[in-house]
Amino acid sequence: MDELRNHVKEMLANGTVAAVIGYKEAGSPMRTKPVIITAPEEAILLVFNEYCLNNLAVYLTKARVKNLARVNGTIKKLGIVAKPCDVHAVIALIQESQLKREDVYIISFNCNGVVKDYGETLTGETIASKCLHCDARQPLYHDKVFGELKDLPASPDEELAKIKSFDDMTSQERFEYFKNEFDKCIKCYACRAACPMCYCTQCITDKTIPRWVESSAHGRGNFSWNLIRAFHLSARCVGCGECERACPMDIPLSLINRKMLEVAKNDFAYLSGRNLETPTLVGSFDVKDKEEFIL
Amino acid sequence: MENNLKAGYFPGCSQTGTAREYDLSLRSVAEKLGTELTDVDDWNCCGATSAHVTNHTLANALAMRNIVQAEKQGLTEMVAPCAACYNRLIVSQHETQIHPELKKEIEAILDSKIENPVQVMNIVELFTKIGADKVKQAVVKDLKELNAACYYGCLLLRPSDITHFDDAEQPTSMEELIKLTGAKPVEWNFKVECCGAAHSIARKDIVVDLSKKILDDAVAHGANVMVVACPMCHTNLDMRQKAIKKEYPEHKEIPVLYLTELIGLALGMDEKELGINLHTVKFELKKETA
Amino acid sequence: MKIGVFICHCGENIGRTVDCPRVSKAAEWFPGVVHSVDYKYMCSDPGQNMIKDAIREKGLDAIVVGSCSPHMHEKTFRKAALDAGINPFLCEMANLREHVSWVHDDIEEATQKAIDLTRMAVEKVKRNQPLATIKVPVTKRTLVIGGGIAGIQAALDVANAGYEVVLVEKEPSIGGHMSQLSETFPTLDCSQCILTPRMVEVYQHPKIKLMTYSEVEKVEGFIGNFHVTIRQKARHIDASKCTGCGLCITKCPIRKKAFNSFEEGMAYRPAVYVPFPQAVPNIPVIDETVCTYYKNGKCGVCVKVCGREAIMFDQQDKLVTEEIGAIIMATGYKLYDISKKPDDSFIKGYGEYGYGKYKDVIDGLQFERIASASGPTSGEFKRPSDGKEPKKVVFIQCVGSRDDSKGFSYCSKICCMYTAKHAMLYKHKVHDGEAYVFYMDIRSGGKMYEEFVRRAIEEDGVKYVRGRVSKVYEQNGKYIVKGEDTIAGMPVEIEADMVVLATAMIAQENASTLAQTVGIPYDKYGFFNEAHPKLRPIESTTGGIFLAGACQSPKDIPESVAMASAAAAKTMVLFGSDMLEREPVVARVNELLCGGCFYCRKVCPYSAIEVREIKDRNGVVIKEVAYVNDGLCQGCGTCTATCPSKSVELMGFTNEQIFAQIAAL
Amino acid sequence: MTEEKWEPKVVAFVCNWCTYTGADLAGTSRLKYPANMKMIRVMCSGGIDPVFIIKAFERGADGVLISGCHPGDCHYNAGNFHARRRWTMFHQLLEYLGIDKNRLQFSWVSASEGKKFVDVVSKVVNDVRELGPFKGYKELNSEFTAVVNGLKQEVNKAEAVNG
Repeated sequence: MDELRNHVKEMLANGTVAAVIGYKEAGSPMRTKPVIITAPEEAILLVFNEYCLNNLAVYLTKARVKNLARVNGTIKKLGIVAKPCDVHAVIALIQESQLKREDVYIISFNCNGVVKDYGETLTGETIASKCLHCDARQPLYHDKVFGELKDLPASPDEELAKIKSFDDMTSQERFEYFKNEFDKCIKCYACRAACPMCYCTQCITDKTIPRWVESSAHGRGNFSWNLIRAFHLSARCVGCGECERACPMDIPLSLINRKMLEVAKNDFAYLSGRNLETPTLVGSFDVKDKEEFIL
Repeated sequence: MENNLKAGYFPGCSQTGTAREYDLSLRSVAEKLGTELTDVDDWNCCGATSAHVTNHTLANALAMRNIVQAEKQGLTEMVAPCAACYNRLIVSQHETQIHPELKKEIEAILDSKIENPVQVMNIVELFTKIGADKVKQAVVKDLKELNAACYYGCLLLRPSDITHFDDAEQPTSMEELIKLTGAKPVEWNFKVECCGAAHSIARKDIVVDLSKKILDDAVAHGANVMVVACPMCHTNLDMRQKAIKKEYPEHKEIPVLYLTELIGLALGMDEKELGINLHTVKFELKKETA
Repeated sequence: MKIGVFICHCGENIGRTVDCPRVSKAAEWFPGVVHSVDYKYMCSDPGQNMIKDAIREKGLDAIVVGSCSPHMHEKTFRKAALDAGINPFLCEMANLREHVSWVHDDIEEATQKAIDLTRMAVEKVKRNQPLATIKVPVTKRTLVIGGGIAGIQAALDVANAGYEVVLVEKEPSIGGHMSQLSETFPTLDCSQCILTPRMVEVYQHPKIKLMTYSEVEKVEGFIGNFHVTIRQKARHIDASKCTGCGLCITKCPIRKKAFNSFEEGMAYRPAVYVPFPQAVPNIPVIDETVCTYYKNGKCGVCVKVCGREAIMFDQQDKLVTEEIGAIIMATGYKLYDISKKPDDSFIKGYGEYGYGKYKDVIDGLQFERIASASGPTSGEFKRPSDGKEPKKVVFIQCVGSRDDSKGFSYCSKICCMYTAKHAMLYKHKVHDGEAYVFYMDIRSGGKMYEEFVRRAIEEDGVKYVRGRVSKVYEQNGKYIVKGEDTIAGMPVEIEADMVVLATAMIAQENASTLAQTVGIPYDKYGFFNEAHPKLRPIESTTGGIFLAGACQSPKDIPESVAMASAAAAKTMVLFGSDMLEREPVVARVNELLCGGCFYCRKVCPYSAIEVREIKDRNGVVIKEVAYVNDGLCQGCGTCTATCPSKSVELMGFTNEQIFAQIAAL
Repeated sequence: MTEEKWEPKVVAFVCNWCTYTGADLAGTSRLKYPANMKMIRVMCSGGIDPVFIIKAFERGADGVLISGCHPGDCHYNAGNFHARRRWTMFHQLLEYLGIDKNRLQFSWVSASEGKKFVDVVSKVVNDVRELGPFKGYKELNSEFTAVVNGLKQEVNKAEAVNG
């Protein structure tokens, strides 16, 4: 922890970064919240532990945060404390031209997992489900890395099992299931706000000429919103799970996002935000892409 | 020895009869190379010759039953040393993959799902899998006295879209293998020429002519031994040399070895251990090199 | 908005299964429709006048014509709309013939569908915006890629019409494959003799800029306005000083190292060389890969003998950019090299014929060189292995062509003719020799072609055997050709001294890469695609790029020349006006809403999306947004579907229009 | 539309160059296919937004057909390759969310494949006919159901809280 604080302090002091987005304790040692540090002496606030649940990459595209980096007509680096899985989001944002690699200073950790929810001790029971299928506990890209890898509490991947179990259901049963889940939606768009990849200037759902998505929270509007959200994130979603965590109605959005992650993985051997060198799945193609579903 | 290969073994009918020595030599060589061969339980006919020319579904069902048996044993790889067995198994796998209706039909016949996870290998592929390095390390006897003509026949290579094994016209994989033993492969014309196959039984006259042509070309190009990977080829090239001699008294005999026998010799086993004494045309290594 | 609906009977064609009066009656009730009629032939003059009169009299803002496919008459009705004073893009069509009356029998069903389609068109047209055709200027210069006979012909035709031409050839000399040929069918006149004067004409033409030993590296821009980057490979000879005396060539000590590609590998050439004596330009090239100087810095004999100090070992490749209005692709072909098994999975090779293994099994071009008076044997028939005169030669046709399982499915077209020619040339020189031709069919369509083949058979006694060859192998210095005579129904074996394979003409190496560079489609074999197989065989689907010769499909010399002249004529049509008009179906970005993810840029097949920087008052870039270059955009709309925030629209097919159509279902 | 006389409603989104022209050819060749399908022309299959499909279902379509040029034939070189990736993802998402795969079908139909166009349309219409009206989505359209369900849930929740 001290290493992190000292490093951030130094980076701010010597002007390498204009600000650092990080985590600070929130009321209890088992709870954190995001903080933006601009002064070296504030670095003492920073923490990093298994309660750092937020994906801070979401702030990188916000105009107010970007403005912090704009000092005297030049652009300085923005620092971000990112779990290795959050680094995927940073990489994906770079690939989508939302920021430049040289404009962001990634401080990451060799990650030993995070909890599902604040206030719980990290065990096989309480570990976040995304950690169970983590493919990069060490950051793939970073400017500074801290921490040592320890064994991760093991637990079966229930999310995947649940997704697989849908294969045995009929279309109608699945439709019913998701319809009922989507019916809960109140169109608060917290999922969108929490998502680092939802950075559009104006979301498709807010477009009125033409009206793409019915804005009312009724069956049709809910179904199309959730479907379009999932589709727009297909092969872009990095699987951080923030949307589900943000959802006040407990709609199991991860079941859909994870499914689409699996699709991209199985059909194209593609994981979003892993490699700056490879082209993004959307926006590129291979002449040999499979197409057995096409008549 | 670490990283030893474990593979299923589908003997097929020939291995228990006319090609007993092929079975014998394969098992000894495999053991020596630390490869664990597990016989497919309750295996049956591969569906060759009479089956596949009379009843398409039956022939494929026969072959697929063996695959399913292997699958049930948890095998992921399986060697079929007989080229005909190899061909039937791999073709049936292909057929069931591209024809879902046939697959359904056969699944109904076998009362079992076909997942097709078993990779069928021919004998050459088995050695490739074991690894050239491993074979080379195990060689104790240099077979430099042998100028070998490698004969592939037809079933090992064709149809190439399905077998995906070597060049169907100018194969070289067997040559690469026997080079490891010190034997010298000869460059010759009829590596993939027809030996007459099952005509051996009904029309011996055809086989005599075809096989003679193959043997003569091998001899003309300096071979003193032939290497085969198929019991049918062996029958026609070895056993039929008697009939050839009868028809063409000037015929110069040439011994015909199974690939496994040749490798066995290089690994230090003797002719008897490998069943070479059972061949029609006798073969022995020169004693002083022993 | 006042909309007029016009329903056409197309004589009986629509009227028979669609109750047209009912459709027009129904359309009267569609919101916005103020005028609806039906008529026997809307496309006829009276029909069009009916539309024009209605527009003028009823003050219509937009029209919907329910008739045939828009591919048939959209232009007609748009023109009518324009004549009557409304924007032509406020005209939509409902396809009531191809998509209704011709494909449905039930009058009730068909009429209902016709009403639905008309309603959809009405809903769409309500949201149409008046668009203006886009005008772009034309640069009146032509780039010809490839200096074979097709490229030479095209360059000369365009240049003689008074327009400038840049002719790019990747080899050190122009001439192409035709310069390698001995004689040509069906006249047996000497190939070099008819080609060389044309090569010289190109060289001396004031309007032609000849760039040999050069390759096209990048093509940007669009019809009338291409910016082309050409790489001039280093010759290591100062072309402005070289007089072509050839002393360096004769003195170069490297004699037996370099594969002579002009002689198809049957001879060697020095490290400094011109491909053949009549080369244009007659300026040598130093081959870095074999020259001793590049290995150890020694030798330099050429430097010593050159009186003009033209040798430049340190010369570098040069990139040149040219402004071009039209491009003619004339990159030609190569022969299918069957000795290797190419990586492409659908080519299986022909190992059984022993090409590459036996020296005396050769391909068609190698035979041309043997038969050529300027070739490695000075035109005497000597087989490559031992220089003896072959007394029996077997020619095998369709090697690699017309063969689904091992080669290409297509017919290579010229092989029947050149094989007959080869056999004839052989018989003319080796009178006691025997020539056998294995063929599948003889395809000799063309002026004097069939007569030519008959002459080979009847006058010169070439023996034609119908059947395939299964194997060629060597036995005691002879090549045993095993095949089948399907007419006699017998297997045959011929002991030959030499075997000539009529290997297929295939697409030039890297043809597909070049096609991607230039931006034209190509088929699965790598041949460039024409815009329409029958009606637009000279144009590629990309505006301003034309095709000539064997780069499009196998062709003989007269066909290539004809196509080259046609391509030249096409460029002149283009150059006939100073400005080009284009349909305004292009994409437009809403810069206010664009999030700058640039997925549009990644998917755009034409690189038409550019980055526009939005700056604040201090000049600091605060946002980058997409911007569509009208000149490049071809209007596919892939960007619109990819854009997550729907900030880009395709004019004429806006999302609003499509939603309206869906809503009107 | 009354229950006993239900006819499937199928929408096709097709590209201008291949499938639309192929459909024209089907007409010129006087081939027959069911009248249930209505076509919306776009310039390229690459320009078909998946939301169009959702919109079609919202507007009461029982099935949707998407069709463009064969890979390699695209008038715009690569539009259909991008489309193919998009569809690979989208059709699996829809299937996962419970929309039967026969309700949304994809095809390549070239300008010369009038016959194939007819076969594809007939197949899609038949498949959709077998599935019956797309009740699931039509019910979504009833705002009332949604509101009622929402209220029911609230009541249940309240009951749960109050014991």
